[in-house]
Amino acid sequence: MRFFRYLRRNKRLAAGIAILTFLFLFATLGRLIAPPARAYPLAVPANKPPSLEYPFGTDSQGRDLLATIVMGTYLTVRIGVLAGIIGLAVGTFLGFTAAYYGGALDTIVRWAVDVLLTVPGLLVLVVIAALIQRTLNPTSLSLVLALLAWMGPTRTVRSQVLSLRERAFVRIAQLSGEGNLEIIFRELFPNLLPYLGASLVGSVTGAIFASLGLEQLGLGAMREPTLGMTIYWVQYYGAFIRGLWWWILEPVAVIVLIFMGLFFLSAGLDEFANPRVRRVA
Amino acid sequence: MRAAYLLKRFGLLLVVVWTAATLNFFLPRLTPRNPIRERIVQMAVSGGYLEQGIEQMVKAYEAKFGLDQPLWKQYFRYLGDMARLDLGYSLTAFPKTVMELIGEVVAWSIGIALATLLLSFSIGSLLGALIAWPKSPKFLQYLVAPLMAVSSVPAYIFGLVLIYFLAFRARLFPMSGGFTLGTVPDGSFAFYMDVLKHAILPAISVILVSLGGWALGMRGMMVTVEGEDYMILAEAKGLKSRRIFFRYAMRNALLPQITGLGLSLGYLVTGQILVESLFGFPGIGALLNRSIFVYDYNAVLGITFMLILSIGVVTLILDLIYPLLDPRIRTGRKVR
Amino acid sequence: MTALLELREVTKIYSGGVFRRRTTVALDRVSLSIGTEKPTITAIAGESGSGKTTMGMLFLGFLPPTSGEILYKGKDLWAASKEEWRVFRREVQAIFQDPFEVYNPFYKVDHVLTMPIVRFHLANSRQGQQEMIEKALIDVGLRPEETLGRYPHQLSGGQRQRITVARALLLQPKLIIADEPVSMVDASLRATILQSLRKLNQELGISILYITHDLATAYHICENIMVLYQGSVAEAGDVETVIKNPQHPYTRLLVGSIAWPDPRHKWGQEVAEYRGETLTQKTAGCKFAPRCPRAKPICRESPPPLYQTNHTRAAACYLYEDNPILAGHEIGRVLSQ
Amino acid sequence: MDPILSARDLSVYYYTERGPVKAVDHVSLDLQQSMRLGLVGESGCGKSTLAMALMRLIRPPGRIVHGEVLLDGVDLVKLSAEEVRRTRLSKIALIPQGAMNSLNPVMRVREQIADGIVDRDELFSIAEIEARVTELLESVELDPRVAGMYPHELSGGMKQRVCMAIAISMRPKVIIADEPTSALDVVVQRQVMDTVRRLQEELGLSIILIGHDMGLMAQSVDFLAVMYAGRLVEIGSVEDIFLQPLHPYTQLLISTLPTLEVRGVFRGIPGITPTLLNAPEGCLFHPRCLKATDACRSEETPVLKEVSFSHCVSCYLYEDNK
Repeated sequence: MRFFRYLRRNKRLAAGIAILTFLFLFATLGRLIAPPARAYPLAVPANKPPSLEYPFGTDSQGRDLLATIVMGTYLTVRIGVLAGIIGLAVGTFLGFTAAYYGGALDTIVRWAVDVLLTVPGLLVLVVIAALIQRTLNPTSLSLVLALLAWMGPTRTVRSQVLSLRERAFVRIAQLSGEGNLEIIFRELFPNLLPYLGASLVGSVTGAIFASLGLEQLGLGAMREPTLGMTIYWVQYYGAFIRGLWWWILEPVAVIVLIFMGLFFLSAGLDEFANPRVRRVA
Repeated sequence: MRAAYLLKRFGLLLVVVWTAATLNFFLPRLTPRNPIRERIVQMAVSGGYLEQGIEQMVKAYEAKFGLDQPLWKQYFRYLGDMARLDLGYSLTAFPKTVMELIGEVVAWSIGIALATLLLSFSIGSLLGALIAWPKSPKFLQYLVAPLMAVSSVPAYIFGLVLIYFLAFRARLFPMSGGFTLGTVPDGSFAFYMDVLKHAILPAISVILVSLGGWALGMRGMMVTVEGEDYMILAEAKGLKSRRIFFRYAMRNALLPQITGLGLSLGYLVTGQILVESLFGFPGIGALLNRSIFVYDYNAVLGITFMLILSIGVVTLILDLIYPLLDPRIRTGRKVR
Repeated sequence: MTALLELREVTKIYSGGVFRRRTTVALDRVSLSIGTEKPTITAIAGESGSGKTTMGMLFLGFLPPTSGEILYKGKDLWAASKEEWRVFRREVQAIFQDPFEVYNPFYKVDHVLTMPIVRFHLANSRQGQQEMIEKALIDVGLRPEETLGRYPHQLSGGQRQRITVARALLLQPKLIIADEPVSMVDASLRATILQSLRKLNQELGISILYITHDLATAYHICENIMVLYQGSVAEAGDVETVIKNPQHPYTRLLVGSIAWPDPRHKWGQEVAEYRGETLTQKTAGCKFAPRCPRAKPICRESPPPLYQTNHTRAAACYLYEDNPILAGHEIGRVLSQ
Repeated sequence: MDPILSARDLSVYYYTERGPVKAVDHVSLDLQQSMRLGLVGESGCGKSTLAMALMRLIRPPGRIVHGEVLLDGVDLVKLSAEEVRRTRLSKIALIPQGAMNSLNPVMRVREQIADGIVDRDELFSIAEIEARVTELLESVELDPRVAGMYPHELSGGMKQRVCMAIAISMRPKVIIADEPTSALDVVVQRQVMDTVRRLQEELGLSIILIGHDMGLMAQSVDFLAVMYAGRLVEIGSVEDIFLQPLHPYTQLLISTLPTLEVRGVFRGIPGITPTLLNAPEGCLFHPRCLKATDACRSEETPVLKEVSFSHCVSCYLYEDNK
């Protein structure tokens, strides 16, 4: 299949896809081995090191860490993906209309993006989360994150559409009787796919980073076993001093894998979008 | 050309700061219950030792927010306070003001932030340039993959790994805190060495992560620059390899790096806060973490505002420096 | 008789810059009409910045004029109804300069040919559509089996440019705006494409506006020529009259600079006395005055009108002020319509 | 007397994933003292690669596979990187193609002219350099004040003149001009070419002018070499090439050119230029040649032979000549 041949050439994309597929399998098949119910406190005896019975060991609150990490991976990635998709959808719409129709709308969008990108997203999130802290669950957390995930895609889409709009093939499309909507969806959209892909991965990475950040500051979905909360409890219960090494390293390992997978995926997509950069791999 | 450019950048700063102040003003009012009032009641109920301060504080807050006046009046007075950097009182450390709280810890944060930023930016950019430069030693190429891996991970996650191996297992560094508990911060040399020992791990975790980011950014830019026509002419002029590397390649590749610096300030500050909260290093991050923990909303709002303000100011400074480095912005076109 | 498409005293000003309105006058009160009786090939010649591409964009309806009118069959194009615009789109087509930019990299090259057929319902069946496409490709010297089904990056610049000419063949418009159609194509293929353009004109009766900076090819293929300098008409008329015996000082400089591919026709000396590139200060009068060796005081005061020096040529230069003045929109008189 | 610069059986291949691209294949040519040689051919025929090879500026994945480049008797291909660096600009200089961005955008013109001179062994005082830069700018008809300006403040023609000033800054023996005016307007192009000619005569330089514009060649050079698909197919005086072209490709090329006398006659060259990827031996033009014979379709590549005084062609039609 042509796609696999391309993967051999674009090693980064291959690495990204491989890591994320592994995580996907881990999060889905894992649930069969370690049902989510064991990911909540007092489900299993506490502080057990990894053993045959508890492959990932257990934590001080009596959670089976395998179930916790499996559930955590699913929840954290879902938060990121949900926020990223919403961000991308809003960003694509705003980016397209601002760039294609231009005028006042374009200036407003451009200024809004410039301003909001200067303001670090996490700080605003801290304020929001601190105020509505009690009611946060993973879904509402991802909605909050989505509030600040749309600026990146808006800027990428807008700059791409601005450059594509001037291209001669758009003129030829107009000369062939194509209306604005046809041009947007038949001519411009397909060329944007690699950029949309890379920008989606960017927003998902940003959203996951923000969710971990909030949970580190104790503002996440306190009752859910997301990866960020596991890290929070690791510090809260002083896992270091009590030598519960598995409780520390397991969530860290998975988080590192998630971010590396996303990074290689976005690097691979960039390469796909402009192959010239690859020349000196 | 220059005046318009400066006006635009200064305007951006004003709008950023205005947005931050507006968000800080309206967000608490969006939620049905006002957390600040709720907090005062909660502290009053916990009673006892705070008895005599409570009335005075409630009156201060009433006056402060003038809750009886129309919203827009409160809003303008609030903007006035913000303009004078009067962030109001801390709820839990009353009568200290938020500014005082920040003042106590800001030196720590600035110290480590500047050090990590300068180190990671300079080492990262140079490393990235060398990796992309065909004449540099071959082993550098093998650094690309690890740099990529490291630069994708959030700094404080990396910090966890460092704490476990270097602090917990190898006992080389203290596990947390800004200085050994119990020592008196007397400003002596020994004290500073102690602080340095505590600052090593947080600094390394931030440097390693951002170093990778700068290196990869620089490498990409160098690859693009090497394709430019002026590089071919530079070589055709028989220039020495070192001159071509520094004066032609790096000089041009650095420009977008500095723009990148401006754009990533928000990310760097956030990273710093999380690392400080992980290590308990007594900077603004730890203060923010503690304020959240004790529901001191005024402090949380104040700290957020100050951070956004400082980022805006630093961005403006970078925008002022940039034309000095890139003549195309400094001098407009004279000849058609 | 009303012209198919006419620019009447059209000016186009681009404005940019947020704080200080930097305005550039791309076109300054220019008129030209494309008749319906005899299909003609008219060259719009000028250096970069002369406004020739802007003129092409105005003719194609991609740019509204800042002042003056664009008349399509006598009616103001920009006041026309949606339906009239559809007919206009069908009758006025274009061939662009860069054979790489004209193709959407996402689709095969066939997309450029099938799109107009579908949108303008030129064929009643898929079979009919395929036949039309293959016939058009053969007419421009391309073998369908070597061209169709390929992606743009798999074809050479020459092949791609010939496909856009085939596209024009398919649509059989009344007017084609060809903006530098051969400047990015190799010499050997240039002749083939110019041959196809001439065939469009002579066999299918399609008028062509040939926008170029290359006077040699213009001399070869066009009947009329209009020379632009910084947005204004310097000289216009029959191409042989203008090229063989240029009158306006700028046209003389331009013709004198042509590098004729013939060792016996060496560059003369007459170009030497023109002043080189000077900082273009804005002068009230003739725009060429700062560089013109024969500039008179009046040249710097007011812009020269068009003087008709003989029945097939007019030049906007005070050197010929004893000739009758030709109003801007009457320029058609010196061009064979 | 022996030529100032000569290429002997020079081949340059680009090693891509799908095999070697034979950009320059067994090319030999001589450049006499103060001669103006034009190197012409369609895009992708390898003329720019040949130019870069003459200055040993070939970058990976390209490599000079075999052959010699003798400059003043010294073979550049055998020199060490440092030795080649020294000969550049002092003996052989380049006027680049991309006039628009051949100058370092963040460096003043003065410094870009001076650094080529300074990077040699002898030391110069600030005053000496300033005087030299002013003298060079005046020699290319530029106002000395340009020295303090940045490239983006100059027009296309002025940038190209700065590149010329750089090229002659150390009185080289040979100048290679790779399509110096391709990005310029007709009038500016003429003025720039006049300056090139004046400098060539005053300094007695030998020039190789590379380009695809036959008209420019007719006006600017004495001898013309025609390249096709990486090989030299014909070389001769400008009059010989234009008036009595021998090689079928040159004949077709000349016939496509617009002339003042005859209007409206167009004859293109059928077919498309061959790919240089894994190019076979033999004459590469035979698929498009109207006079192709069996010999032409054979394996060996026709050798460049002198058919009349200093007019050589590599084509089997002239095989029976001595």
